[in-house]
Amino acid sequence: MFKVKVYVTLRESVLDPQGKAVTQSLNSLNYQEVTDVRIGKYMELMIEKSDRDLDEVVNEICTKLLANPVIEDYRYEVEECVAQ
Amino acid sequence: MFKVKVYVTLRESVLDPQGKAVTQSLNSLNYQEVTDVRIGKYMELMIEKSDRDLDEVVNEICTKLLANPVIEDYRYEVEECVAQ
Amino acid sequence: MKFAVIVFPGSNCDVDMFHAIQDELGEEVEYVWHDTESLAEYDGILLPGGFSYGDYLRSGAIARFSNVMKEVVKAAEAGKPILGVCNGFQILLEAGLLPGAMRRNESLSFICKPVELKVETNRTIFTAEYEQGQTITIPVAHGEGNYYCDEQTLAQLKENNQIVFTYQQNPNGSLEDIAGIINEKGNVLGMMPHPERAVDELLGGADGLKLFQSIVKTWREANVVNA
Amino acid sequence: MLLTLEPNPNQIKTEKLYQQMGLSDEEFAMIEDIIGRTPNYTETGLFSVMWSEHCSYKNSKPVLKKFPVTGERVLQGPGEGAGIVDIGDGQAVVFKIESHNHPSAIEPYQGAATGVGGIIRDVFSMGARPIAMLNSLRFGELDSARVRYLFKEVVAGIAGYGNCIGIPTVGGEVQFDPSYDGNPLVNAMCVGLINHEDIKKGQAHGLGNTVMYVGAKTGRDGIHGATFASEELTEQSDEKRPAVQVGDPFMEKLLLEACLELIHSDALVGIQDMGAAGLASSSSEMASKAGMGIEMNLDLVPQRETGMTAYEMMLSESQERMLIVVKKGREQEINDLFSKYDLEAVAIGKVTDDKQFRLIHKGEVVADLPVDALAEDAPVYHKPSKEPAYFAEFQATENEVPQVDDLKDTLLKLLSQPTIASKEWIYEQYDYMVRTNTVVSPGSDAAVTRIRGTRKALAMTTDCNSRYVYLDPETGGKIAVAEAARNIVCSGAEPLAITDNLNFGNPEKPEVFWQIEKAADGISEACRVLETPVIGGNVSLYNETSGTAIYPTPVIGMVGLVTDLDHITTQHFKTSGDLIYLVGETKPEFGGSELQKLLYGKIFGKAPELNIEMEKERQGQVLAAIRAGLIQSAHDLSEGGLAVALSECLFAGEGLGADVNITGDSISALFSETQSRFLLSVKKEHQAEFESLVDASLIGEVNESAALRVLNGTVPVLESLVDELKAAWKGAIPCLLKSRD
Ligand SMILES: Nc1ncnc2c1ncn2[C@@H]1O[C@H](COP(=O)(O)OP(=O)(O)O)[C@@H](O)[C@H]1O
Ligand SMILES: [Mg+2]
Repeated sequence: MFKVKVYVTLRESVLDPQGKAVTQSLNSLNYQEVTDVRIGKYMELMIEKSDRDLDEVVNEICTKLLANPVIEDYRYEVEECVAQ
Repeated sequence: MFKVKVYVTLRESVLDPQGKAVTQSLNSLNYQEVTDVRIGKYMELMIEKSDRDLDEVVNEICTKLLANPVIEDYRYEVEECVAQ
Repeated sequence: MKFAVIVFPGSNCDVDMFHAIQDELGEEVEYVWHDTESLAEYDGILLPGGFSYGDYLRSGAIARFSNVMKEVVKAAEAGKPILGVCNGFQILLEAGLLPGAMRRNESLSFICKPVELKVETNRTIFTAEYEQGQTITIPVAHGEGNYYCDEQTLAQLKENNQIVFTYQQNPNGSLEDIAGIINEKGNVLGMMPHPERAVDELLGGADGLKLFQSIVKTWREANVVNA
Repeated sequence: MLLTLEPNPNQIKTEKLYQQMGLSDEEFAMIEDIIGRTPNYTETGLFSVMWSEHCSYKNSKPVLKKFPVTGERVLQGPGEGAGIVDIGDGQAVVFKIESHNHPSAIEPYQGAATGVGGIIRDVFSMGARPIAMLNSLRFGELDSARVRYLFKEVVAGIAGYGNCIGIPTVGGEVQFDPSYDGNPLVNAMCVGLINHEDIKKGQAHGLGNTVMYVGAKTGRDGIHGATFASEELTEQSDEKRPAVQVGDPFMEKLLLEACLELIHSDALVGIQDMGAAGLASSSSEMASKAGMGIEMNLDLVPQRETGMTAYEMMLSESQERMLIVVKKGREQEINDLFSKYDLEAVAIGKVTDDKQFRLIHKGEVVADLPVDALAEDAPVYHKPSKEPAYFAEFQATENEVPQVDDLKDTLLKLLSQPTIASKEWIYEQYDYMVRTNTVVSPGSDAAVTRIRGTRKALAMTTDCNSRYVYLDPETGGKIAVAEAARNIVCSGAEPLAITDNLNFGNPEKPEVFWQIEKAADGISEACRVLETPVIGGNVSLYNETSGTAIYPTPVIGMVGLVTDLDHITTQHFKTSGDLIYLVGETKPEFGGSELQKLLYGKIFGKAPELNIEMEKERQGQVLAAIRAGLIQSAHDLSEGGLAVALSECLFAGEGLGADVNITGDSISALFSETQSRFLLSVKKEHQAEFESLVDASLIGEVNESAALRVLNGTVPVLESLVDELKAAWKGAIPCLLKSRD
């Protein structure tokens, strides 16, 4: 069993209205030291061992479903889980 | 300047409709090896050095604004950025 | 002319679309469930608004893989008129039938209200009945209608007159006030505003009706002998 | 891993563990008496939720008895998921209101969202198609960051759920007052449409019939939500975290469509949603109402988490679940129907004839109780009631007219009070148009939804001015009903019936209980006179923070019938030249008024008087004139009085203005909140006919001046451009929300 951690973030060039809103509220809450916030998604996938190559599967899943390549980038990390 | 990476995830026992929908969709797309998906938020905060203790600031920000402890957990990592 | 209203499990403007066609336009229309194997018997395909599969991840992201979308792609290739409204538009983008992507509204909240649109071109099968440059009022109702595409795509859209509707007062942050775009071939239109909600004066206006009338008229001219 | 070392019956008794579950010593003794032994852990849990205020109404039952609940058109009164009223042609309207106050105080988005989800299930579990939603909200003042957060998230939560499922949110109300600071109110109302033959009940009839479970899997969420909702909010409330659930509107949409298909199957015997106290209450109530027993095997319950105990499964308040009873042998058919929607119907038990409630888990009987003991035999308390000291004091005050110098400035200030200001910021987040039947959108007095294929329409509203109720609960209760009816009449409809949501403080305080009783008296009297029976409702008590109760807030949800689309009327002035009439005389009544609050920062004195017979007569006249086609616009006078009402009538028309004449004391004439008044506009050609039908005074004329000009006799007392008024009114809420964060 693998735990795959996927990070989906908006591309640099794409404006992040949510991040901007959070930055503003933090500043008005007196956290002026926060200069920028970018908000993305964090996903944990539990994937069973199969015949298919894990990286291939994860990349497919990410480009097909988890991220929209027009506006988003993704990266991931794999952890192998030991059966309990 | 610090880059603080915050991960906000739904507490274990809390229903994750988003994760459930993605799991189902992946299974029907023939990725049966994916047994579970949990979806949370990933945020990158740029924080300037200040008099306040960084951990204190980040914890405050997280509990006040970025996560609702009633249903969510958070954790974070700090990276120090070298000025360009 | 016979229309199909595609119904995904979370569609919720399917009924509105159906009644707009049947009661106000007076054409034949059927609901078509998302697992259908063929759209061959329909002359026009309508992808209604709603939350196709809950849309928690990204609007339209999951719907794009449904059975019916393979058929929609075929219909698009065959040149049939295809209209995606709101969630329908989002699905067309995710499916790659139209270029670009949707982001959350700039306000970060859902927005529902009538808005003024400019008809940027009436040289499409969807807008032939409008005047060029006409201002029409059609409601929007969405949380993710903030259209985005890269510069190159935008240049192409402009070059080919693919921008069909723009907002007079941008409600969502959409690039270049874009409210609706068409594919290069001219038979697939995606738009965030809901023309099917503007077909009856009782409900506040009927500016959307001409869009449907345009489709029927151009279809008749092309397909019915002695039209 | 939670090892389930549940306390044994003896420990529960000697260590008084039942107290932590909300049962009193006396109640525990009663239980022992009824079942003839000491209950085990699961059984104690079942009693604790079923006997909570939320499920049993043990404190409010004596009060609810006062309500008139019958009427010629009532097809279903209180007692089922929602009430039902006949609207002719074999059709009926189904509606109910419900609160989700405590969850919303802690997790506002999900609290509000799941409140919406719950009330929708109540309506479609009757077999009705939900056609509209409304809500009634109360918050503290928007100058607190916490309140702004609660307000924004609650609105987003209501929008998030309702928009996704595709039921238009067509109306509601919101009031801001410090008494709701730590305890916001979130009441949601759902209205549905049904054909008489499709009406379904939550009853488990027929020995041997199969009990099936459909919808989301059961998790540990919301365990003890029902008891939680029946306790005061304290500093420790955060500890009871799992009491907040996350909603899945997409799942609910699937359930909704599947259940509405299911009701046409003759295999269906009974259906009920799993709301408060989940599986425990739905299953025991269905069996008890049918005079039957029920047996369920909990191993078969679809579970989201591992290692759940019987106690946890029975008490879980996971959302989007339904319990259905189907004819034995027809299970496959039912399953096929649900599988079209990717749902699974799972047989988990059967109907028995021994009136026992029996649960089996891992091969053992874990509960075996008389089902009526759970569902019917909760104690009923007649709480002591005492008139609070403030009441006599307020009653003794003379009505006084507050003094202001600048009338225009006062009007501008009133228009920017968030309680009066435009609610566009809220309703623009709601999809109020989906299903394309909304004829009158939010922003007029009552919302109106047409019934496709007929000339009929339904008008609906929620109302309650809790300031009046606080000053004088009986009068305030009456006013709430009267105001709701006034709104319905103004839209061109005849009031049909109400649903009510009694939001009060801790009923164990005699002064609070007195408020509940008096408000119920007032509501009952108004409902009797106006012939709008109470067909259902909800009670939310213990709305207090740190010992202070909210203003008593009995929210009224009312539905009316428009018999012909041509009668639909809105509040806005339509054309230049129309005559403006005021129905009802004005007295200097400022107790609980917006002006009093503005000037003194608090409220005191007497609530405005209400003569309910006169109210009825005037409503009758106004409706008759509307039906005769004589009315261009109709608006009721409420918060802020005539000046605010006049301004609101002008806000929709481009360039319209009005010249108006008042008499007597200008401040009273413009700002008093005397009840039973209407502002109507009438075409000149209808003047004579109108005046023969309605007792009204001609006070002015609509014109194209784009200004509101008021003369007292010959003296100009107020003049303002409509745009200036509108800017204050429209900008207030967005401005309050933006300025500080
Ligand atoms: N304030 C009230 N006025 C009239 N009827 C009420 C009131 N409160 C509750 N009821 C009725 O009592 C019954 C049980 O209500 P409730 O417990 O809210 O339903 P549910 O079990 O679906 O949550 C319903 O029929 C409801 O209409
Ligand atoms: Mg309920």
